[in-house]
Amino acid sequence: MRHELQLLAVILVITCAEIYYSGKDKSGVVPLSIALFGLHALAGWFPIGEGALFGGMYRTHALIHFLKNVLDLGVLVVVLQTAGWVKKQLVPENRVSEFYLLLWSSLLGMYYMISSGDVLMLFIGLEMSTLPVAALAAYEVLRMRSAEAGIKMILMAGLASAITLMGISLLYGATGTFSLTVLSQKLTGTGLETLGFIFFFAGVAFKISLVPFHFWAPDVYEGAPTGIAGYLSVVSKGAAVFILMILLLGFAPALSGIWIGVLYLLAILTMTIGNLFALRQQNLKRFLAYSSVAQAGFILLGFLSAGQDGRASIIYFVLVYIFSNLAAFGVVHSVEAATGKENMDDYEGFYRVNPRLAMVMLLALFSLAGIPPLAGFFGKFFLFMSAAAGGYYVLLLIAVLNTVISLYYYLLIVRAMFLRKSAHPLPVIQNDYWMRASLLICVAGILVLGVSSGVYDYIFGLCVRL
Amino acid sequence: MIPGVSLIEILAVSTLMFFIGVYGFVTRKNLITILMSLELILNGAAINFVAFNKYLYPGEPAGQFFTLFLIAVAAAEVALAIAIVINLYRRIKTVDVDNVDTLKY
Amino acid sequence: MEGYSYTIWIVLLPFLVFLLTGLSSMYIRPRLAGLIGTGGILITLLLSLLTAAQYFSTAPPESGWPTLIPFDATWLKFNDTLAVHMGILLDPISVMMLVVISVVSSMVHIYSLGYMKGEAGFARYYAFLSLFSFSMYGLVLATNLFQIYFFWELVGVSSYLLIGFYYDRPSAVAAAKKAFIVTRFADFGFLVGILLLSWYSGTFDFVMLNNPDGAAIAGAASATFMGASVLTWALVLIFMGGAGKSAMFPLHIWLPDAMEGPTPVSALIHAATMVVAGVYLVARLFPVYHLSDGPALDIVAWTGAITALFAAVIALTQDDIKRVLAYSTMSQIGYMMLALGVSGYGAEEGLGYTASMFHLFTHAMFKALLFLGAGAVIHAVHSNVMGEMGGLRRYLPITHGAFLVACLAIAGIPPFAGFFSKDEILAAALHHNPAIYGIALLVAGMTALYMFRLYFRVFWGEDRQYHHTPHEAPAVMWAPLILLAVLSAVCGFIPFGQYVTADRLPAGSHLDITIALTASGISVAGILAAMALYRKPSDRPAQIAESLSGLYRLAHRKFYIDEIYLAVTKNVLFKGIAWPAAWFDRHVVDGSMNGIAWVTTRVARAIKGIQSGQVQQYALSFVMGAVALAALFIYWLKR
Amino acid sequence: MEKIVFYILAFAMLSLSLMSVLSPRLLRSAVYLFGVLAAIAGFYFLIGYNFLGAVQLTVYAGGIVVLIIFSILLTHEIDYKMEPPSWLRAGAAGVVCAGGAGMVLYLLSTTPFTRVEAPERADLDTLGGLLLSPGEGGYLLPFEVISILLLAAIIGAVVIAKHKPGAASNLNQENQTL
Amino acid sequence: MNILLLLLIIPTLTILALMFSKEREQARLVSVVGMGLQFVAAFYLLFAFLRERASGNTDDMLFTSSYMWFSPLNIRFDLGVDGVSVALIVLTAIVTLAGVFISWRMEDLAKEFFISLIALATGVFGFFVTLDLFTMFLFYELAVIPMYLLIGIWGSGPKEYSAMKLTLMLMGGSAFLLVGLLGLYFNSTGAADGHTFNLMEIAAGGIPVEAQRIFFPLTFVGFGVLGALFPFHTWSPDGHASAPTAVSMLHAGVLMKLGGYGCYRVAVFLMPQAASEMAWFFILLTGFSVIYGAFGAIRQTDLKYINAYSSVSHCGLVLFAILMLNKTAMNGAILQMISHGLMTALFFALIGMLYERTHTRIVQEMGGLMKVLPFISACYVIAGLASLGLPGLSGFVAEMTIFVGAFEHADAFHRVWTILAVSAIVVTAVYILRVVGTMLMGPVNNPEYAHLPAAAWYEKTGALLLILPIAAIGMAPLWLSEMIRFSLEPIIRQLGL
Repeated sequence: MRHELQLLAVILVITCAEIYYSGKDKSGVVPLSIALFGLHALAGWFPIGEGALFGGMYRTHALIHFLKNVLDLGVLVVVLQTAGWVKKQLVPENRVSEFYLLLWSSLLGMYYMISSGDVLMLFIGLEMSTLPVAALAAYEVLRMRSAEAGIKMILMAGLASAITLMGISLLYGATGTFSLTVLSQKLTGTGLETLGFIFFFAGVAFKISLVPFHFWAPDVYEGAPTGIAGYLSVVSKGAAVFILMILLLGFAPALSGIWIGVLYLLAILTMTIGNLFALRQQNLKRFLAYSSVAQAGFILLGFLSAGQDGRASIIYFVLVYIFSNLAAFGVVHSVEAATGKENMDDYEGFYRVNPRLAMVMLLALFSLAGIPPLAGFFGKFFLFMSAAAGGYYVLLLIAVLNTVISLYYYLLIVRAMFLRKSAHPLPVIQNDYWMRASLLICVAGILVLGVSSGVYDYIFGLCVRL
Repeated sequence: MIPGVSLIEILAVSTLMFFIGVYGFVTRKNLITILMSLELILNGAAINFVAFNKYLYPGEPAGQFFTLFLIAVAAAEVALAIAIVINLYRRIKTVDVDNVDTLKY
Repeated sequence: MEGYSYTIWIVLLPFLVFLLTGLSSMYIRPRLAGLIGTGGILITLLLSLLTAAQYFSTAPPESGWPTLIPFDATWLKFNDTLAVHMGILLDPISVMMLVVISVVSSMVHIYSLGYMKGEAGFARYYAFLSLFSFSMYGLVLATNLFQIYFFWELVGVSSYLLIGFYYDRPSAVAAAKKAFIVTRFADFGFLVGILLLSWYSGTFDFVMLNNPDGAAIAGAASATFMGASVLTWALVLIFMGGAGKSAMFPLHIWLPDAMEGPTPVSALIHAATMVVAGVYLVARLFPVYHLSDGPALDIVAWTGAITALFAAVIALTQDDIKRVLAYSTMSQIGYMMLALGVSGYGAEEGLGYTASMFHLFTHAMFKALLFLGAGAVIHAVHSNVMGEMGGLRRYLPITHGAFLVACLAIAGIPPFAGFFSKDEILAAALHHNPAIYGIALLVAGMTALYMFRLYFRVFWGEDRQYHHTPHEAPAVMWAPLILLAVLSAVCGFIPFGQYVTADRLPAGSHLDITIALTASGISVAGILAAMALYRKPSDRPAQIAESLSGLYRLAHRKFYIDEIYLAVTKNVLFKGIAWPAAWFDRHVVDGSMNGIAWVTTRVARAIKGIQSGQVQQYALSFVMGAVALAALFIYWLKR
Repeated sequence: MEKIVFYILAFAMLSLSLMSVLSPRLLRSAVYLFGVLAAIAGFYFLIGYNFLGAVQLTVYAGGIVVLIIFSILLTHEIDYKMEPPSWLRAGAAGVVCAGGAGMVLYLLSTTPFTRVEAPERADLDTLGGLLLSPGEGGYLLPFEVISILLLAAIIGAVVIAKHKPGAASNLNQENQTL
Repeated sequence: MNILLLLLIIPTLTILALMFSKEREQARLVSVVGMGLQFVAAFYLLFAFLRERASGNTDDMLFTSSYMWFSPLNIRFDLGVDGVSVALIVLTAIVTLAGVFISWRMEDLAKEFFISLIALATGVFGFFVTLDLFTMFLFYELAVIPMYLLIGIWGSGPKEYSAMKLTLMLMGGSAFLLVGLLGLYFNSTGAADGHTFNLMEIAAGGIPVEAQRIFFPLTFVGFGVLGALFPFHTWSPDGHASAPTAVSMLHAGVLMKLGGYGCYRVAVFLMPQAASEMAWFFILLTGFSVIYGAFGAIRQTDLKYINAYSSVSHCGLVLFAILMLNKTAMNGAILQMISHGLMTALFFALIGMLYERTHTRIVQEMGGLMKVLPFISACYVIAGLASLGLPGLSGFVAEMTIFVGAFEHADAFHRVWTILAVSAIVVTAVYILRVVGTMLMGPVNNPEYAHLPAAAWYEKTGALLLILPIAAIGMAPLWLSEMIRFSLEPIIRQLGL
């Protein structure tokens, strides 16, 4: 519970700051927020005991704690990346503190979601992690695209939560309980339970953006402020993956006969459809959206191994994915902030003008594509190992062939940045320190995570229990 | 328990309401009516909780509480959604869903 | 073995000279390179003669002339049984070949100092000559089949380089290419033959293979493939290699074109040494051929006979002096092959073998002489075409004398060298097969005819309009001519049967008077006919040609063999295989790879509509997906 | 008696929701929705969940529907009529909904539910106690969390919907670019 | 420290140093020094290896060491070499150094060029020194990816298309490979604790035959794509044609060897039963591609295409020989890899030099270059002769060993395909001599050619670096052949022959 309280404290301090600053220039809120959140993220690493509170509605142990820390890391990077945008855009509009409040309340929702020992808390956490983000997606109130993104997100989120509710109600009807522990003992896999489970699953799948529950994602990513798109694609998705992992592997082994099939099917669909759409994107944000849809498909492979290695591979991949994807979003963000351009053509000749940013982008894309010796390679490799451990070689082959397609479109951007020369290249982009720091963190993660095995070993050790 | 009314009858009502809501959600042309359909869907699910609680597991008011929180969540959602819709209306002077498809492919 | 260790230098020295002149060819004065090359070959000449003297002066033991292996090193191990050795094998024929090569090569080296003077790439020329000498020595001294193949290819490439010496002449380039590719094709057969033979016998070694008890080749002899023993197949394939190098019909087409090279090269490579490598190969493996007991030797004999006749007919009609000599070479090598083919193994039976080797020896001398002489003529008149020559005996007395000796030798007029060797061949053929004998006799007459046709047209007849008065070549050129003329005149008296026989036992040489008379008679007839036709310019040759127009044109155009080859390669290989292969690769194989990419992008474009931007459609898909998934897993994929 | 009431309520729920979904006039639709929500509240009262019924009535009927009507009035003329959906979309939606409903109902009807007999605890005292109890079966945590959720949602709604001076000029630019 | 580790550290440090180098001169100097050190280290390895062997060390792998990496999955970084890998390491060092020399005049983004080039080389070195499948796969991909940038940025012609095609096809191959490798891992029983990626442990434990039947084709095709296995070879002509000189050299010379080496070391070594069962099918493919590539080369007019198809033919021969599954042929396969590596690198280097001067690669547009560019032309002739298997040059040794080995199978099928493959030597002669005849010989057909600059010192150094080993192997092959032959013992044991 310490984690949640810390964050709540941060939220409260910012609220106070808002009051303190009212009527004044609020640019001071930005460093304050970043510093506070940095402290919070740092403090999160203090070890914590395991146990349950509120009659089992809240539970925690080392792994859950670690997952929250992973999410913190992602949010920290997002906060750093958005700092410039916040200062430039939100401070004049006087909507700074609210931005952070919304962002962090959604993070708080994720904490509760992951820590929930009960379907009710899970549902509330899910909603709480989604609704503020919908507001954030619509945060650039003056842009039509942002409004459209917000409306699409909130409508789809509403539908998803409604379907989830239907599923929960059916599960409740079948078992009479909301406690996950009890539920896991009572589930037997009857038709009604299957139905309830799949409806429930659709809600989580919506957040992970699995095909066919993914349609909102590209539109929202494209329309939302870039930082929020990064947040959605990484933190929000990561949290949903974590909860799915806890639910399926921890609480629904009785239904594994069903969900393995579901995941098998959706993994194929998600990878393939995501890739096919990503192939022909011009807008980089949209492109990254589809790529992250495809990446979600790969993550599903980690669920197919019943052992510790499967869970470890999922968490590890999400961690790696946070760094890789946020690095890419960071570059897109800084280009967009400086020039307003976000099309692939605009990036032609990028390397010759902004070699460092281009290198960051290159590393990020190669990591996403799974090229050694970057972290993404290891992340994907371990996922593939999980699939192979389960004996799903056909799926594995499809997945690996999909990585080839994905490599194709990642290389398209590399092509634009490195191979092409442009008559009208982008100007030299000067980033602020926050953005640089965030990119540095990401690059360090991309480079170090794979080669040094410590992180993986640590995660593996944590995965003893869910 | 309503004397003479079986569980399945209540569930039938809720299920039908749920899917009527889905139908509305998919077919209505106006964002606000879509939100209204969403309310129908949510209420369809809510009735389920209540009915199950009442008919099958009366010992614990878990279903009731769930519905309670559900209503709160729904309220929050609708409030936020309407805010976004109004903002959209400010932008393009319409809340017709057909005009909200500039982001695609 | 002791006492022969210096033989290694016979091989190594030319190689060192090659490296030295080759690497420094850009930097040293041409003259110096020539002198280094000539000096090197002269040393090997001395060493070769020393070897021969040492070898033949030791009286042979009871079992016949010994096989000595003074040097042997493992070069490459294929597997536990098959290993390639590089070594030196001395036996009568290899020592004889040493002498032939070193003598002719030395003469050519010296001769070239004059002939090639002032040519661009003089140093390169000597480098290549050294490379060739190295390869040829390596070839004849080979201890095993694989070593022979090794050097076989090397002489091939030396030949290629030397034919293409004038590389800025397209015809020379084409000729070089043709020579290499045709022989390469033959070597393909050779290689397969080696592979077959070595697989069954487990060795490449000549000593093992040639062992008269036939132990090594028993496996190959007993296995059969398509009606013949594998041994026969192997031997025929090996002979294919020999036929290619020795320009046997139908693999002969490269040799006439090879005359594009400098004339001394023609003398060395395409007359005296390399082209007889095929004969040497068959002789080297003769015990195996003999033991194979199949049609292999008959094929050798008939190939030789047909080539001899065929080439002689063409030689009658050619106008280019070097081409006449080239066809003559083919014809004479055919003779040697024929002799090998009709040979047996014992003292009397083995006459053909001895005769063949003898003829090889004598032919090397007089054919080298002929070429060098022709070179002197060309040097003098700057043309190859007989029509532009005539009456040269007055301007080139030394050349004329030497040339006449050579013509008499090749025509088989006693007591010149060719008479003796040819006589033995005819004798052997008569013993074996009258038909072949008949052909051989006919060829003997034709040889005399075409050689003297050449002789008379070049040295007699009337003067032409020369640009400047032809004059005798310098001493470095005529000295070798004289030396070779002497050799051509006298080397027939060597008692060859004492040294070179199929079973290694010395045999007395004898002269079959009937055959000798018949053959000499026919040759004389040929000479007389030539004299009648060509000594003075007349239109009789043209009339004869007219009356035989069909045959004449056929022979003049070399029986259209080149055209047939061209048609085959162009239409079958290039248009029939290469072009379709390339097309297939571009369009079908590569096309299918591109097709996959194309289909992927097409599918991507085709399905873009499902992301329509309409949130309600997303919702519909969402619900539909959830319902369909549920239905699927409740009703169909239930576990 | 209760049975009849239930059927009346059920009929009201279904018919009104259908009308709400089909009516081309926005305001009427909202009114029908109100009817549905009220009927549901009635149903809650009927089975004795009075607290829930009250909440349903206040939050939904009193809050949400008002909000909806408010927004309708803000964005439309009163006599605005919606276009009917395209027959393709309607057909597809109909098929999916009918299929889904059929499957759910079939599964529900074939599942043998067993009632867990226990004394019912639905009185306001118990509920209130549980809502603020941090222990086993208590709902203090979700109660607190949902308050944060509501707070966040309201902040979000306000930030997005609040009208800003000086926005108009930007707005025009945006419209031109669209 | 393990010397093998040094082979990875030197290039890595070179890359780091390059990142901090400023201008072109500095970058190329750093590269030459780094790769020169690598060259020395490789030869030191060779001598150390031979010394070990001479001192009676008969272990399968020498200089082994093992570093645990991801202990939960038993993923280690295992190092070790045998004669085969040592030979290929030396080859790589030679070709890389030559490649750096040939790229001396790189103008555009020189620093980045050398970084990518050396990154590629690092991948190759890593591939050859590892003994476990995981790092092998890692280095395999590491070696492939820089190709995209190298071709795409510094290439010519349809470079974007070619780069993309090459990368995708090779990665497609690695997709199959990955499945195969994971299959091997999960079917391995050799390690004491669970599954293992270590080659020797897998080999010791064996793979069930049913699993072999599934994973052998995947692995073989996976590696085969890089080894230009028909019909997955089409990346090669386009890729080579578009790549800059040094990249073509490294790619054809070294990178394609990864395919052959992988087929040998992984596919056949670990799955011997499946290999013997399925060899016939791949023999059909590879034997066909030997002759097919050669005929394909005849029709080409672009020098690089000719060489690319020639590589298809020669690399087909490598796989063909490996599939013969006997010691002699495999020995030949390794020799052929080395020989082809050197000679094709030489070819590409020379083609690059010619292109720099004449600005064309079309054979028919050139003529008589022998006269104006004697050094380059002579080297070209040597390369050509090596390619057509002239004795005294390395190609002959390799081809003959292969043919003798292939002939050890006495059945009609093997015989016929072997003879078919042998016949390629004729076709090879045809296209090589056509090029030499048209391009180098004949009259000078373009007056501008009279003023072409002669080869510069760095070009000569590069070319000689390649020619010397070609000749050395060609003349004295025994030590190399024996070194490799001895190292083939384990695979022969595996095959149970």
